[in-house]
Amino acid sequence: MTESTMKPPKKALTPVKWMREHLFSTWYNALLTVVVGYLVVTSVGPILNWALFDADFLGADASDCSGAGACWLFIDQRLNFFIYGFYPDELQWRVDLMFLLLAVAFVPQFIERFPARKWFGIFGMTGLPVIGYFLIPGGLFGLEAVESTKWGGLMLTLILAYIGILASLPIGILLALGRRSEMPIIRGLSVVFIEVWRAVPLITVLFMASVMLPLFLPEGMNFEKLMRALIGITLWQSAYMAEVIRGGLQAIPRGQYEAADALGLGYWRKMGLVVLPQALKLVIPGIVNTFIALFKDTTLVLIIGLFDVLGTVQSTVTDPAWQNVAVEGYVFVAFCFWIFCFGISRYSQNLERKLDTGHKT
Amino acid sequence: MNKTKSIVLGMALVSGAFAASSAMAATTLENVKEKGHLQCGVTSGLPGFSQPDEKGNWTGIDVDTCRAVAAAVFGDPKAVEFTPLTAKERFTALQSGEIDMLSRNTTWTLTRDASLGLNFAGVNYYDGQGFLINKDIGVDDATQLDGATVCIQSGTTTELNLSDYFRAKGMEFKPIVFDTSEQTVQGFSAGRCDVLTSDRSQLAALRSKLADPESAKILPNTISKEPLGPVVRQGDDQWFNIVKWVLSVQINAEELGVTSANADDMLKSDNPNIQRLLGTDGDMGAKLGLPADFGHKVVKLVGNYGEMYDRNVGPDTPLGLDRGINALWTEGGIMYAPPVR
Amino acid sequence: MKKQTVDSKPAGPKPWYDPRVRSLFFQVVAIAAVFWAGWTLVENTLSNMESRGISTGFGFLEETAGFGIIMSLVPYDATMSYGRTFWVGLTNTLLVSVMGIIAATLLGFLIGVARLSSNWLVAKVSLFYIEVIRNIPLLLQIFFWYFAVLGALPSPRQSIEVGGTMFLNNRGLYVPEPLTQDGFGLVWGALLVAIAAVVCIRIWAKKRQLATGQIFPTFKVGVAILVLLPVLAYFVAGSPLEWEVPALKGFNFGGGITIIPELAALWLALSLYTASFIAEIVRSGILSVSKGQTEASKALGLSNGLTLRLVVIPQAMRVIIPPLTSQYLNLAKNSSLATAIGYPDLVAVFMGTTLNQTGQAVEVVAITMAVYLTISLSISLFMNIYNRAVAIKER
Amino acid sequence: MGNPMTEQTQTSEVQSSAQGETGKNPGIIRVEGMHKWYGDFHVLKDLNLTIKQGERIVICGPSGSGKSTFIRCINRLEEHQQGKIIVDNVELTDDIRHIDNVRREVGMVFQHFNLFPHLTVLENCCLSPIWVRKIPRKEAEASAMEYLERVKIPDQAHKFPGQLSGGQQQRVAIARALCMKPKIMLFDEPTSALDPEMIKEVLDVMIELAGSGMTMLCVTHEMGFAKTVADRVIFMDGGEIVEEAPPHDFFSNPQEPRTQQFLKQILAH
Repeated sequence: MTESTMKPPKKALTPVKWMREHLFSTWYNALLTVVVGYLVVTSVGPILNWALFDADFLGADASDCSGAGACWLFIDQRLNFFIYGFYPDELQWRVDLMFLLLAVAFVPQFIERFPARKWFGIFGMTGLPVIGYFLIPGGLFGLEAVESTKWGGLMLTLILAYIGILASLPIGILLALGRRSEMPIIRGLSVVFIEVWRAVPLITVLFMASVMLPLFLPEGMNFEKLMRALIGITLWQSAYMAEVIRGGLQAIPRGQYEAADALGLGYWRKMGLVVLPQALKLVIPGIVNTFIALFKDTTLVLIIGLFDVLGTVQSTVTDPAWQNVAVEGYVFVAFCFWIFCFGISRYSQNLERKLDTGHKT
Repeated sequence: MNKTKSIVLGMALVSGAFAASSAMAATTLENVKEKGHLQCGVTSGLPGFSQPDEKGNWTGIDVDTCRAVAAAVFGDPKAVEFTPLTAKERFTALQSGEIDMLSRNTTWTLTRDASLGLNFAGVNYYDGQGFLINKDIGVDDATQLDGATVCIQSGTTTELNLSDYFRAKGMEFKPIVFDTSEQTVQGFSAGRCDVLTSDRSQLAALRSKLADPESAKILPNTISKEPLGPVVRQGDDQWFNIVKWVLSVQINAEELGVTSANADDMLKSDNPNIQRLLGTDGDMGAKLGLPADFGHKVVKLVGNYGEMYDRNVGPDTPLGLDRGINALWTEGGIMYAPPVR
Repeated sequence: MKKQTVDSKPAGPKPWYDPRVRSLFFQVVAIAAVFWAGWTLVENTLSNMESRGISTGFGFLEETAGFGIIMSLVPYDATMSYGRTFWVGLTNTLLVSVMGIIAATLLGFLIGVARLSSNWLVAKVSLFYIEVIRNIPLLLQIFFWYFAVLGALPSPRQSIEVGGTMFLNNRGLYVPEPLTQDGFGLVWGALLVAIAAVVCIRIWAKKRQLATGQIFPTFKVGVAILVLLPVLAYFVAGSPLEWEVPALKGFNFGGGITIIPELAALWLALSLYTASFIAEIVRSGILSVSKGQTEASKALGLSNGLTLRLVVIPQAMRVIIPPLTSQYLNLAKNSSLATAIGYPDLVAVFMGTTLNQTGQAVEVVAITMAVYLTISLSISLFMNIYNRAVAIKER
Repeated sequence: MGNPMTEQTQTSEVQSSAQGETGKNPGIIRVEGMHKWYGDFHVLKDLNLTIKQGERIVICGPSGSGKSTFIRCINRLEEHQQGKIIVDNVELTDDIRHIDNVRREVGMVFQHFNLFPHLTVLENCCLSPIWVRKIPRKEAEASAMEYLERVKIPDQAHKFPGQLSGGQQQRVAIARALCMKPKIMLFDEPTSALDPEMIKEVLDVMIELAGSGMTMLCVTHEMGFAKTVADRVIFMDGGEIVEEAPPHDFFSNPQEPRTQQFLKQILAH
């Protein structure tokens, strides 16, 4: 094959030409561009002014806010409360340590070539909760105890979402296996469980867990409010998890099952050694997406009176010392959630793309 | 089978992360003692009644009522954990045993007493429903409120009273029902409604939360009776008595002039009423299953009723509420406690 | 196999090695465990309720409710029963769900298509919308629309006016209510005639196509007839429609139709949020139609518009429908967040106030959950039927 | 994939391709000095080719030689960047009206059939006649049935593509293209996605079609087909037309070393 020395004819890519191609290719495109452009330009300016140029960042209290733009000072002053809730100041290093460990476990997952990143992930799923279990509530090893009623803010949001997803994983796996089981009764029970939990709104689940769970339990058996919320979240989440995992199980070709059977593996070995490892790898993006959904849904706990990050903000925006800071508060929370969710969703999209190509070749 | 087992196992694992308090079927007092603290249901935030600060320290008259019970049981007013509850959740939380007592500006009514499985242990604040309006609308009597939009908190007697009142007066109204008092205030200050209705004491508290309290005023009308007090579950008379009598002790202490400041000195008092109150004479404590000096602990560590009132809602607080009918019966009010005898 | 064993039954495996026996055993155990757990639960609950003196039964549904509700589609006042509050809540839930589903679908399709637009600006703005909206919790968005926007609206006396008939203020949007007078029957009649005419035109257009190949613009003509005929009849009958224009009475506007801010905020937030998910579904649905299909269609000489309409969309729909269904389910469930801003939906009215007044948590929550289960199953069923209709037959 | 193939324009006696429809137009397809790039990759290099009405051309070459890209340029599924393509007197430019006109006259059969899975066989065939040619449905269906009979599957008319075998699907695809009554048929490796036993049924249809005087441009590896029906065989490699000759000469006496090597490889087994 002879190497061509010819270069493609240069498409003169001047801005004008680019605009004609991408913005004004037809009359209706031109119209759209003008209308949308107008809307964008007229809205971006005031928003930037409000959020940046006219905003107040420094100062000590409400009087330092001019009122012309956003009063970020309010966020700055209350940041501690938004992150830790009522967690005692002098013990907050424990929470910080957990944040750090969380970052250590999961930031490598975003870096393609990080050495042994798999092990960091495994640590995040196993070691981290164990450390957190001792560290956050305290009460052992000379750590001062901090009751769960004092937990709040971003920290509570993360705890709820993280434990919710971890605890629902094994239940979800069992339910997914149950739903694909050949035993009609097991299958039926799994289907009913999954469909019922998926049909009801989380808020009713939380409400039930929060006030009615003790009615169902034998007298004298009782959990803390946070614990009950977690049980509710976990059961609800496990139904969604089951559906995600079922998708993975279905994607495993029949041949894999048959090969495992042919090797004489029993049901649990077949699933545990052959099917599940493949299926779970396939559904990682799905699990990550469920995690994002759950993460956003944890805000609902404010309705049952837990102070998650939105709850802490809501309870402070009515503070008479600060005026009209509701928008700043909501924007702050929105930003926190957006950063997390957007980052994680990008990660899962990358993963999906990788798995996709991995499949085709 | 495997599934059930795993669910139980999974739950147990999760629950491991949190101290699950459990106890055998026992009396509430035993439960409380075993836990080492009292679990008390309060509002999630109402200045003067129960309100957490940034560090999660609760203050308010309802909070002090709980602290008094803790002081009586443990001799330590700090042995309380507070569960913030919305109006909707409160009774279920008590019925289900999640909390040991409810002290959440709850109105004593027949239905609640009779069919919710609850017992009201007394009254720590006599209240009545009133209206908070924006001064702009130029109304100075509730009878002029025909057609008004009214913000209320969900799950309260106020919802019912409001409806009764307007119906009786042949007036129309539009109710906007919120979940928490924060949201109610937010709705009111956003201009969603002309009127905010609630117990008058709460109105004062809510008004203090407004960005500009001067822009709003409380109408003179009182449209209902709202005796507020602590609530316990039915069927545990001992516990019922404890809560009832801790409150009575506080009221009696005020009547007898015993305060937290002079409680120690009063131990030497030769007034037999004071002696019985403070436990230097008789075995009042034992009858309730409490230490003999529970009265002394309550007054010394939390204070008498008057102190509790002044500290939280009295004229010198942001709420600035006069004693009014909450004054002792000896001073023209209706605060009257049965004798400790 | 030897001859003699043919006659006698082959000796089966020991029962505990027989997969059927094992499976039966597991299932019996499972069902026993479930029954045991259920029974314990009921037993516990009953004994707990008894020992705590909580009343049971559904008698409370007959009792007088005694509280007001701001908005109801069925006639309601405070003298009616708790049973009625249930219907009020249910209809309000259904109203906001249906409105939300319609708006989210329209908006979602629009944005999903815009995302694939050749117009750079439109595509980027759509992308921005999708990435911002779907990564922020819905509850927060509801609060935002409710409190932040509500705060920005004027009080009733400073209402924003549109032609003296429509008013917007922090109590809601007030629009005139049409009251039909005598003679309005003619308009209804005209509408019926128009519908009949459109049906006829469709049949005729098909016939003509069969005969001559001409394609008649049925859609445009049909819309024109549906609009023009009733309008004509309206004027012929002497404008038999009176508009009740909202007017300021006391503190608030009276008369007309009111869209309360709670409904508006909830509807807006639900639609915008769900639309961002639907947009992604639509986009991936359209992208899932293989390039070969568009190529084949173009090679046959079909224009871009026809390719989209006849080839791409019908195939994209079958990819879109299943995830779209779950978005509809989510929207219906998310409407329960109404309780956070005081829109009187089922959760707010029935599981909120009613539960609180009666204290019968178990009954009320059970009814509420049953309702949501029914709604979910109905949506699934409906969408499954549709899905089956558009499904592609495979060998 | 994708090098183009062109023909060496020995036939560049370009007759300025006058008449559109009637009889023997020596240049129904004319390609002149055509180049195409994907980014910086030069896929088609200076292709020149003239195809007369009724001529049957087979294009072959190793994979990646640009055969498919070339054939797809002819109905503008791919754009070329330099040179001219004139089909039926219409030059292919950015003008959509020209493109639509050309596509109406050029039928195409794809390697992977590309039938519309949501329509029945009959609907597949009628879609374009009804919407583009504006033919009454009844007529369109009648003529579609004729073509389905010609490809020997009239009984499958009401089935969906997913219910047919690959060979049947490809025959439907041919019928679908024919329903537009095209002047030119392009075949892009029509048999390479088929099982061996189905190849014959498709080739039979194509041979029959060739016999009817249709102008055909066919990318295929079926050398038997080429020997039987082709007027000319074109060999492409590296985006260039390496050799073109009548089939007899091409197979028995290839001139270029690359052609010889290619033939050796495919005839070896």
